[in-house]
Amino acid sequence: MNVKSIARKAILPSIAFALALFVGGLVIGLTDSRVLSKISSPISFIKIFASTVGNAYLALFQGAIFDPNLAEGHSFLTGFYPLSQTVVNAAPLMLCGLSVAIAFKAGLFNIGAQGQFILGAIGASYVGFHFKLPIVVHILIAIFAAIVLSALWGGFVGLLKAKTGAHEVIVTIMLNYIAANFLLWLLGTSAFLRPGRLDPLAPPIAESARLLRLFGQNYSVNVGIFISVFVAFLFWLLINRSTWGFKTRAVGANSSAAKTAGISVQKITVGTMLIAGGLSGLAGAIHVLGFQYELTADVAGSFGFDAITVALLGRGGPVGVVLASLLFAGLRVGGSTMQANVQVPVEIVLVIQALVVLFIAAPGLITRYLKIKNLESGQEMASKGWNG
Amino acid sequence: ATAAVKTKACLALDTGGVDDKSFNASSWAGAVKVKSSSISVEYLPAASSADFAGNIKKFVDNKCTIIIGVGFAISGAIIASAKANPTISYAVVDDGAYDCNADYSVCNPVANVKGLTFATQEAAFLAGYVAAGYSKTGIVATYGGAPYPTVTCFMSGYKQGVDYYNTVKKKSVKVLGWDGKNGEFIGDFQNTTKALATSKAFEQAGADVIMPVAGGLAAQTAQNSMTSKKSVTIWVDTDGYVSANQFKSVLLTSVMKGLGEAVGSVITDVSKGKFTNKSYVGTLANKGTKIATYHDLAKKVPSKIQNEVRAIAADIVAGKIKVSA
Amino acid sequence: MSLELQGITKRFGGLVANDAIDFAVADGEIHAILGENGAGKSTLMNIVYGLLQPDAGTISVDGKELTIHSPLDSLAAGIGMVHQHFMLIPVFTVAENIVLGHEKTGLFGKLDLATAREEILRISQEFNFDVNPDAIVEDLPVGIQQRVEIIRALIYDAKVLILDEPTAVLTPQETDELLNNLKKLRESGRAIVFISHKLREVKAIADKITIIRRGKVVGMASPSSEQSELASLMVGREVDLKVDKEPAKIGREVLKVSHLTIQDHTGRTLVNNISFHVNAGEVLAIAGVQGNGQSEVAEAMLGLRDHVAGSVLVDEQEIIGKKVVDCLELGIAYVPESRELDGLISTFSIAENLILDTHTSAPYAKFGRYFPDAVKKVALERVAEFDIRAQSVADSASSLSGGNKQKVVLARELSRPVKLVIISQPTRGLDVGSIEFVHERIVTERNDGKAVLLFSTELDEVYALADRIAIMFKGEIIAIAEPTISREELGLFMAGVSSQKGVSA
Amino acid sequence: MKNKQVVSALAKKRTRNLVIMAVLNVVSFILFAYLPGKSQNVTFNFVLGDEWVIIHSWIIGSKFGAYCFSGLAVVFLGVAFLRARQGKKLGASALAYALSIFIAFMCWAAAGAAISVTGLLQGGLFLAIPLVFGSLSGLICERSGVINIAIEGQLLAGAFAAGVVGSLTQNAWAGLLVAPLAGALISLLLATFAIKYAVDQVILGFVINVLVIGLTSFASQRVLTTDSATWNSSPIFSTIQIPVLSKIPLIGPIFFSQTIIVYMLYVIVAVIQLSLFKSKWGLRMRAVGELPVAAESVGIDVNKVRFRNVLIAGLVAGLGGAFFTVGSSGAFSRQMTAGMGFIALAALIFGKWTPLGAVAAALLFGFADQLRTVLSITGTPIPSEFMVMVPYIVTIIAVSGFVGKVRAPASDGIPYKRGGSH
Ligand SMILES: Nc1ncnc2c1ncn2[C@@H]1O[C@H](COP(=O)(O)OP(=O)(O)OP(=O)(O)O)[C@@H](O)[C@H]1O
Ligand SMILES: Nc1ncnc2c1ncn2[C@@H]1O[C@H](COP(=O)(O)OP(=O)(O)OP(=O)(O)O)[C@@H](O)[C@H]1O
Ligand SMILES: [Mg+2]
Ligand SMILES: [Mg+2]
Repeated sequence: MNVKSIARKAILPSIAFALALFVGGLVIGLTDSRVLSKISSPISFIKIFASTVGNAYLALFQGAIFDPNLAEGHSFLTGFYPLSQTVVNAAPLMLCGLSVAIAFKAGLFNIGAQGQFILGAIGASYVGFHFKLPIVVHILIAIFAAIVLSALWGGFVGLLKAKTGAHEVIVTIMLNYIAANFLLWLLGTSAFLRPGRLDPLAPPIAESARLLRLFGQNYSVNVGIFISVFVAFLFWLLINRSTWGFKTRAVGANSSAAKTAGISVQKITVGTMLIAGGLSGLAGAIHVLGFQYELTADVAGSFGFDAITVALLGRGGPVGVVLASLLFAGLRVGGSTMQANVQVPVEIVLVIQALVVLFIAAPGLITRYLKIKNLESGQEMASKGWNG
Repeated sequence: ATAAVKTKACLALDTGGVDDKSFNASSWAGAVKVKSSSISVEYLPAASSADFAGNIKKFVDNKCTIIIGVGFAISGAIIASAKANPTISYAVVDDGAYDCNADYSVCNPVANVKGLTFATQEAAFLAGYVAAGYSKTGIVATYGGAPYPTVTCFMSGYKQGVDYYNTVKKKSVKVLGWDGKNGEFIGDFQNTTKALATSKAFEQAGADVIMPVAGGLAAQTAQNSMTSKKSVTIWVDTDGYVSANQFKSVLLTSVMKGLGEAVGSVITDVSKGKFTNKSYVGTLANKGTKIATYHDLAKKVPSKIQNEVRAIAADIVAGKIKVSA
Repeated sequence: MSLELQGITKRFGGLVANDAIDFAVADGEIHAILGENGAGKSTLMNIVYGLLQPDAGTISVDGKELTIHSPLDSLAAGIGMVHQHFMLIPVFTVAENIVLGHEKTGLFGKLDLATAREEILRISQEFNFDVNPDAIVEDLPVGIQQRVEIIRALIYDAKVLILDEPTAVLTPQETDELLNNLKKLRESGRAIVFISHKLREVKAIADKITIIRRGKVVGMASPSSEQSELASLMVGREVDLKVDKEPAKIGREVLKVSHLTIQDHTGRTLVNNISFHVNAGEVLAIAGVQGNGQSEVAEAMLGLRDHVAGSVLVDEQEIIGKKVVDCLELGIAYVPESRELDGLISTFSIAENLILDTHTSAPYAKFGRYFPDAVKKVALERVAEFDIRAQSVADSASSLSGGNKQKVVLARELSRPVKLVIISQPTRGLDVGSIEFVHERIVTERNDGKAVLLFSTELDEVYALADRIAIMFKGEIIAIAEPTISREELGLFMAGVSSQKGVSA
Repeated sequence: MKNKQVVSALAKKRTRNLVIMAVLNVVSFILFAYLPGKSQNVTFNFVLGDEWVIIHSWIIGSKFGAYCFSGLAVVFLGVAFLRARQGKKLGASALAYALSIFIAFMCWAAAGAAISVTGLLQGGLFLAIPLVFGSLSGLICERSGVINIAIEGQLLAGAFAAGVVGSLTQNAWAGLLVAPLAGALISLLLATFAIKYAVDQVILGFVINVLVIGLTSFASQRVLTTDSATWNSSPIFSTIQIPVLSKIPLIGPIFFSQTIIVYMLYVIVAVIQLSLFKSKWGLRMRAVGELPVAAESVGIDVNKVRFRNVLIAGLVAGLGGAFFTVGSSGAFSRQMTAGMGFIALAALIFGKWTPLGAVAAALLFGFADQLRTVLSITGTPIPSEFMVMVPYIVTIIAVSGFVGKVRAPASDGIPYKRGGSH
């Protein structure tokens, strides 16, 4: 896939993102009491409106990429600390996004990344704190445990779908709740309690199981991001350069034709969900081994859910997912700074995410009102209805 | 006299946000109380535990003089940061903030971290006793949002209070929702419908006193008490008579947790240069935890009981009665 | 009442489906539109009926020009249509289908079906249709479903009645009945547009014949004109649908089906205990009105169906219970009934479609790796061999025309080493050019000593290709006959009348 | 040559279910009746308020009860077996079987405790209310051919609007009035993108949920919590005792001492059930959901019908949202619908896209949830985290074709383009 085609693919998302920011700005401005108080006098209204929204997005930027305040006194580079945070959060998001994307390739809508992430985090952290192993080996085993657990968790969905036709959307949603409660219960068991403590907080990951940090202890950026990008590359290989990928695409595009051609739809369904689960699980592992260092009740944050919007924004392709995950990670990280500095609730990030995806999914909307021709359609990804 | 040292107090909140009607809210309130010309306060919310380290780092970079982590979950991140920045003072709410070795055989306080914990079970014990004494049906109840120790210690103290009442009065008042290790939990702190259904279920099981330990969800129980008139509610964390005045007619009492005060005093200590890492435990003795007066329902609580409660409080302070978490 | 069309033009993207078509039908007249598949017949009628909007041209009824935006307008103008693809809701009862769009409601908006029931009974009396108003449509045989459509048109008393290829789904006998009924309707002074590409019928019933080809009117003809004449007008050149094939060189028994029974997931029996065999070097055609279990049998041959009992032996190998891929391995070529749904993946490139069921074997794959270049290379050869008309093998299959889609499927299936060729409705929706190609291809396979099992509802096709003909009715094979059997006899079998001579199974 | 008899999926499923039932029966004998040590009394109360006839509470020994009802279950199992032999549906016999097993289970689970049966049912209904509204919204959409994953969003929007307006006006009725409009607003989004721009409907629904959760949470933080007295303290509807009916034992307190919203629900369920199969509206709805092109061929504007029905569905769900605020708690809180929209969706599927089916499923889910509460407050050995999972597990079992292969409306989720080739 050459640069040009990527560029063309990027037009629609960019416009969509700009629009989303615009609408988000309206929401921010029109819910601000200071702004509303000026509603009577247009000029000052516009002024304060602009400044409010401007400051909000400035804070967002400072929290996500570069903050001059951090740079002053230190080297210029230290101002990029926020960016490092963005990258750290992008890694697991990327993997979850790929998990959702690969399911899409097989015509499955995997809403279960959240639960699969949790299972992965559980596996990785248990191995991470419970065993004493030499470095590297420890990491590998921890990651392995994570992938196995989460792959089974995801594969179960595929199995249900293949055997009973239970729709993956419902099942994965329910499994997310179940996983969350399972984690909560687990954190209360002696195996996961810190000796002499009762809080739902597992012992910290042993040094030997922590992922290598790239820029010293002050920056939590770790090899996780490289792993994620590499996996994105493997994703591309699997889909475009392997017979398994061929089968997957076939089942996703037209399962009955695939069946007639001797491709086992059931096998692909189960297999794809196994892989999807494993990917989310790997994300969980990278998060606890590379950044969180301990298993908590909300270890999964909202990675699993953001992943869906990431996959949609990334148009289900590895490159798209990589870029989209960086973008949304930035929004998340910047969002909390925004809330802190200008008291704009971080939830606006959800609104922006949703809007981006909406605008992308309906290219008709943009082409129609912005008179932009020959856009790549946003509908590479379609899920199957209840009967599909 | 030299100008007071400018103190910059920074709160790293737990998930749930500054408006969680619970520990985040009261910690922030406590900080705001002591805000002054020489003391500035600010906070950072966390969308998930992934934000903790970053938030603390921001504070360090912003030259905060005291960084307060709210909630046991943030403790690890606080300690890590504290060891890296020995010149800054730290505090953690709801955690002893001990630094342990790999296998937790040795745990030591950190030189610049103060742990703020609360023996709320002591006050809850009193509440349990009052509830038992108040109950006409001989059944009282409690439930939690999620089975965190900071939640269950309320429920546990409450149950012990009832049991104590039973032993001294040779009665058999039953506690629903907590059997000493297991109990009724909503599963989260959002599901108002479930909270309401649970409160109703308690009433139908005969309970006429309910103590919800579930942050904002407590309002559902009080709400239900108001409409059904079949039960009264025991508020927690703050004095509900003040913080949730619309329910005053059904609030038997409140199990208060002096979060705000504790946070406030740490900040003032720092501004006065009197900060120590000696961990603080809120007890009945130091009024770090207590039960509110009975306000409007005072006449419904037999004065006999009221006196006994005072006596028991004294015994707990004196250590004659042991209350476990 | 008379209908007149002037200069009707309709484009689908680049394709001109109707090109300035003029057409008129007067009351008390049956005017046939003759044209091969894809000529633009349905398009034209859908425009008249308001389902499609013309790009140009006018429609006038009784000399009054009217604009038809939706079927509402055409219905109001007294135009009724029996569609090529029935417009009936499968899960509705007959009565519900009839009232849909013209609902009468009673107290509290309660739906009133009573009057509809009476009407239905009245009309089915008149034409002895015997249609039960309360039957669920999907349970009815296609023949009856068509009657429901006719009844609907009559109830909203259509003065102009359009029938789009009404005989495609009928047995010869049913066809005769229909034609008689149409005559009745003509007597009653209605104008009738009769669409078909079957010369025999058109000659039998039409007062006038208009022939269209590639969306253009290429001429008018009288019913008295010769079939060959009509045919060449329709196709644009001399054609003879006779495929010349030398006598079969019968070889060993390749396929042996015994006591095959197939049920659907609700336990309804679709195919009931049938047995037959196919030898190398012969074509066994399974004829019958569509929906009598042929599709199910075909699918069972490839292990595509559950709930199958009995035995299907390919060279002594049982395939029931085998996976689809193993059946393909055994040397079965399978051309499904619907190329759009089961034969092709329309979003895949032509090249990829050419290797759908061989993508795991060399040179396309090795140790699970997949080599697009090899695929492309082979694709180019196939496209040449089967003369598939496409800009590039990288184009998506959806860009292909019907005939070329079919060629892609054939190219894929026949380029594998196979001993048994299973092929369903191979020329459905194709034009004569493609039909000839496909037929020749099938005969070649037969001559190469492969066993060919052909499923077809087109009697012409059956007669053209078959060495033996098995007729299915209601899930059973009621007779296996020689191709010498007469149309009438064959028709009776297709109608389920098995009490007669002929080599009963 | 072999010629095994075909077993249809139905027969397979029947035998499978029979086996499962038999196993369950054995389990109930062993676990509920045999294993428990000493037998304690179980008390079932049927009285809640001041019903006319006071049904006496029913007290039974836990072991004895468990034995009795496990035994009774065996009888019904036998009946079911015979019916299966004749290829009949298990139907009522299976139901009776399930009930007996359930009672046996209750005898075990509630040993030594008192269970208010009426309360249990009342609570079940209470938790089911939003589910019923939600699933009916889904029903109207999907019967019209538009998949509705956005139920959660519709409920949440309704709850928010009702809460805020009710609070600003200090009038619950005002809240109740705007809630449906809010739901319809979300539907407008769904309809526009699904019908006009033919966006994949499952994805669309999901994204709409994210949007609504984002907007309401944002607003509740930025506006509601700043001055909750003005913005977020709505009066709530008090329960209305239907004069005579509410005094009927058992039934009365459950169904006839409820808030106005619930009474509206009864009406809506009845109306939808009747009109879906017996009215012009319903006929056309099903037509465009099954084979739109056929509907168009008789002059029905398919997309107009779909658009309108999606909006109507929004009204229904929005009204259901009002239950969360003006109907029960009075104040809006972030994500207070807590995933009920998705369970409602499951109820719709479990109920095979029929109104009564969906309602029954919703009631079942509500009941399961309330049973969880009732048991865990009377104290069960099962950890609470697992008890919380019950409704989710039930949902998974439900959609796993346990009720037989369910078929959605044929064109559900497929956008309709005029004049498109078929
Ligand atoms: N909706 C559509 N979009 C694009 N092309 C179409 C559409 N409908 C029909 N066509 C094309 O227009 C041409 C005429 O189609 P039409 O169905 O009218 O032919 P026909 O004469 O009815 O053929 P048949 O005998 O198979 O019914 C064909 O090439 C067909 O593929
Ligand atoms: N339903 C459709 N949608 C879009 N395009 C279509 C459709 N049907 C046909 N076309 C386009 O119209 C053109 C003619 O299609 P059609 O099937 O009529 O070919 P044809 O005239 O039947 O030739 P052939 O002999 O190959 O069938 C094709 O290029 C195809 O791309
Ligand atoms: Mg046609
Ligand atoms: Mg064609």
